[in-house]
Amino acid sequence: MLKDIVTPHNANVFVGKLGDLLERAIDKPLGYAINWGRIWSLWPVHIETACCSVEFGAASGPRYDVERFGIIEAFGSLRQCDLIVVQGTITRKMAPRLRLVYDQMPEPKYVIAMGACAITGGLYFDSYNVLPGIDGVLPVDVYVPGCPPRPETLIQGCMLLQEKMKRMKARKIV
Amino acid sequence: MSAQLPPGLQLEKTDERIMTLNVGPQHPGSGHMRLIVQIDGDYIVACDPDPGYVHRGEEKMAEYRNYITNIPHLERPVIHDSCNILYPYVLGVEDILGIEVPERAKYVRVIASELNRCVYTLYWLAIYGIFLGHSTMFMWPTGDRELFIDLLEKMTGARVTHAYMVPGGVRNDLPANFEDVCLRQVDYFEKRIAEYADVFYDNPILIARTENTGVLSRTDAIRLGTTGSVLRASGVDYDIRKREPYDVYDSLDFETNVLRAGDAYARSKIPWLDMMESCRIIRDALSKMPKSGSVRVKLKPNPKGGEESVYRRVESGRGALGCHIISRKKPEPYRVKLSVGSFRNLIALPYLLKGERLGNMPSVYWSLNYWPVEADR
Amino acid sequence: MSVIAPNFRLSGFIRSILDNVFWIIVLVTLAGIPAIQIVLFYIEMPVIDGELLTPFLALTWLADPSRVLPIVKALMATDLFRIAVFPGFGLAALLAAGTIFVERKMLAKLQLRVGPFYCGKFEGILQLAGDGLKLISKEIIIPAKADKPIFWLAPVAFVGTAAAFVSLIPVAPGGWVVADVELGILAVFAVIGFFPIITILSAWSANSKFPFIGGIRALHQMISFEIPLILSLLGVVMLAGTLNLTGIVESQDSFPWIVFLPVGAVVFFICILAELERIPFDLPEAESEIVAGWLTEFSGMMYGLVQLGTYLKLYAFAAIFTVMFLAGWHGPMIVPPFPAEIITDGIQLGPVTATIPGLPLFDQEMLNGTIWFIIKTVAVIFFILLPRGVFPRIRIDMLLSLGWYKLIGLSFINIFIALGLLYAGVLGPGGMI
Amino acid sequence: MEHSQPPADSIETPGHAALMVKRFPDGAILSEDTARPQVLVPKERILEAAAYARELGYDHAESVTGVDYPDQNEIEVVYHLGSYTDESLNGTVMALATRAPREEAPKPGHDSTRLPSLRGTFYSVEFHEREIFEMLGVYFEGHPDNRRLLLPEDWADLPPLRKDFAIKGR
Repeated sequence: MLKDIVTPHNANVFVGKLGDLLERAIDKPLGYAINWGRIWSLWPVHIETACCSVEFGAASGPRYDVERFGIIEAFGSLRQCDLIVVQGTITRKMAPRLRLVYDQMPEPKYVIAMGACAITGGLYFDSYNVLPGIDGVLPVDVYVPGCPPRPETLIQGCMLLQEKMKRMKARKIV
Repeated sequence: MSAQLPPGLQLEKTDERIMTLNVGPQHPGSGHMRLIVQIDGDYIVACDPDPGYVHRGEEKMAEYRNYITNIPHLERPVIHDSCNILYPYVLGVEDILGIEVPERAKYVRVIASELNRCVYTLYWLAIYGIFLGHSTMFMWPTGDRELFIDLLEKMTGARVTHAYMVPGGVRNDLPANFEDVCLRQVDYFEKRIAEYADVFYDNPILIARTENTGVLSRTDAIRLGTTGSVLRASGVDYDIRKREPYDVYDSLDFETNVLRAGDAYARSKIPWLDMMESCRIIRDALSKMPKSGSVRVKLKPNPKGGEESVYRRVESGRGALGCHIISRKKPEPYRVKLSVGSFRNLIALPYLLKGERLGNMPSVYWSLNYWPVEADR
Repeated sequence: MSVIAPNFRLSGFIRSILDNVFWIIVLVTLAGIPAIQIVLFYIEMPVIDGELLTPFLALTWLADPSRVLPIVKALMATDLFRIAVFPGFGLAALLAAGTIFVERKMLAKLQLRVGPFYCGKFEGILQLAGDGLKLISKEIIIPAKADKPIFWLAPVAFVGTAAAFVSLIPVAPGGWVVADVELGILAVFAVIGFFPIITILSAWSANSKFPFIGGIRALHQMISFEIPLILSLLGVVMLAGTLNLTGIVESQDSFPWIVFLPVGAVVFFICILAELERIPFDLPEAESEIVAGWLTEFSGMMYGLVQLGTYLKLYAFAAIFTVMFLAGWHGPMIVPPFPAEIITDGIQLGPVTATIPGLPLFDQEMLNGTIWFIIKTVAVIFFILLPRGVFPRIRIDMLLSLGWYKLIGLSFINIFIALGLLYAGVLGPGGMI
Repeated sequence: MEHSQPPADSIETPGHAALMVKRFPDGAILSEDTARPQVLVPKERILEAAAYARELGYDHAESVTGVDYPDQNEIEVVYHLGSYTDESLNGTVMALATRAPREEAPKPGHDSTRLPSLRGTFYSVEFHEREIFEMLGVYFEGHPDNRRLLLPEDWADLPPLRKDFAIKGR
């Protein structure tokens, strides 16, 4: 009788239940704290893809200063980054590299498509070397329209991303 | 056979002393291009630039659009120098269509292009600062750049992509009391630009680091066909604004800056000196400008050109910018070729980096006044 | 700010905390009380004021907080407190956290910006907490073909070494130091010697090109700057006549050594900048040349640990500068002596009596010494941070020639000055002053 | 054409286009404008013509344009030559054009669309000629690396600047 109850399968179920219990106890406040930390510490990858990088540079300048929101400009290695801002046109030559950069970033990671070219191809909708938007390459979180977007627009995009992150589950802890 | 393979697919050399580094396209010191750098210890033995990450086919697309709708397209390669990159195209189209531009429009064009040159140069300087690890020098020019962007926004209505130059003049007249605001900003900026010397150009570490690195001699500068600040830092006094004055540059009072050293420091100093000259030009043009008058000649809709081939050039922030337009009696140009300063200066990069230290790579690369998006077109 | 997510409420947060409290109570009843009984049965409890510490005694804390003082005092005398809290890790981590915040704000002000602003209600004061929480929860990527054990070990060893460095520093008079080593300076040099090894190990184990170049650069830089670093301190050691750090501080009771050995202080300061990889000597992490140098492959909390270690190291070096040249905790008395009645009766303002429970734990000299030590250390940290906004990065050949030719020569000059003072009988053991 | 006039002393120089054609009689003058002379030279003699242009004072190539003429079944390559050293050539840019045969089904590098490279005479054409090779499929004989420059590594279509390469939706 006891042998029937104590089986590896049941032990697994028991451990799983315990895990659920612990998760239920810890997930909410810890998840709140971790989400809060992620919101205020978006470090963008240093990758420029086209001319919107000019306005991205201006956004980290003194007048717009995205560091107020915890976004550091020009961060070194992509292994420590969370945010990839696709700054404009993605050409056929750049697309595989962009995906490679995305794949090398640690979870959790977020994507902002900045500028008309990154969203739909923009002015270059009929060019032979430009992708019509980056949806086929990366999963985009926030679209920031404009050609190029003003820095204010980019900041608003970042704030929208923060709003989105608040509602995300923080449990994806690796 | 290996010479026929594209750069990314070539087999690496098996020499164990040589290490191949891929600098870019994701690299804090590369921008939108890739440099395949081979190093032996700390020395660069070979460098193969691999541009084209922003090649968008502007020239092909220009063949499908008429002379006017090409304007917003052709400014996209250098959005922060958009007036200057449109300038040769607009001059060429005026040649083809045979338009005479009103006097006031010429002055307005000069002012817009000089303001835009400052915008471009300040952004370039900011990136040069960050490439040398000097974060203050990123922030200060980025902040001061907003002054000129404000002025241009007043003039044109757009922050960076102005599309202000059109065949026959400029798109709209100056706003009211523009002269006062412009003079005030320029006065402030001239005070401010002197402070850059304190923190950047007179900085002993900067001087020690960039002097005598990447030296381009006068003969080599001519042989490689470099242009703009690279050429003038090597001692060749060649500025298209002086040598082939377009619009009203021959009536304005300014100097060209020439340095003889030809190293990265001289190349970085020339644009800074040019900005001061730009301030002079703006002030002079504002005083000589006719106070009223038309700024735009009305064009026929969908104008057609004759059968001719025009090559016009201006001095942009990165040097000579030539535009070769071939027209074949159609509303669309048959062929538009932009011969851009960045692309011409790129040829000097493998030549200069050979034998340099790895630490000099960012400073030499960016001192060439290279904007990858423009070079790729 | 919360426009889109209305269901995101503080009340939910509080409810989840209450949820947790409930679970804690359940767990404590089920597991905690049996554990306490086992402890009471089998483990000998400490004797405080002639009384055995029993649960009854412990529960009297609730009734009379002043009874807790002897226990806290007993705790403060233990090694654990010293290692974890006051002269050791706690103080250092607190100062390091403050350093990071001040660095970002100061740099921003220098660059006409605002800096971190919205994180935390006041001036982005919680920015560091945000960064830390994010780094903890981030994925850790180990490169393929990396040497995994060494790659894992390197950040931990880095923080461990930095903490070992911190433990050697005397903070206040009366033996407030974790490890009062007789040959303190030699111990410091021995600990510093570990950093290049850890750096090159992590760089090599990552099996990647940019970390490798960064590691080699760090090795060059640290080794070539350790020699002037050691030599520049020799003058102080000669004049103080002891290798013990506490002894060196005590030898400066009338004047700091920087008065007589300014050359050594300058050399030591430059060597600190190089050892810490601060701008203008941040070659091993040079962003625009080699991505992030030897930190390129670190992700998540491994990077966080390295950063923590770096700032602990920064505090430790600044503290060593204070100890060697700025007379450590010596300074004019700024803390008034505590009157006995305040300690026993508390402050009486009309009908209200306020007791200050913390006061009896400290004595006056210790408090005064700590304040002076922290003021001086913070000043040194400020000067270490300042070049970041002013200088561009130096090049490796300039760096090596600076280390090998100029600084070693200057530190020998410093030694000669010290020797001259010693033999002239002005200073040193048995000197005039 | 409304070009700004070069300084007075350079006007005395006989038109460089005329000089060129005098030297190479099988060439053709496209424009005799003093500021922008344009000459067309057959591809067999382009090297000599470039050397002669160098003697005339032109020391660098500013721009190299490739133009496709499918109706004439030819591809034209225009070298815009300028001078930094010669003061009298201040505002002058000579366009030296040559033409290569064009193939309907191009195999870049392996067909008859070939031209001699001017890199030996004007070093600055190196990257320009690489660009023309990928954009129009003109193989430059004597060029040290006829490699791809701007297009993606896996580009297998027609060279994009040919007129029969149609872009999306046009």
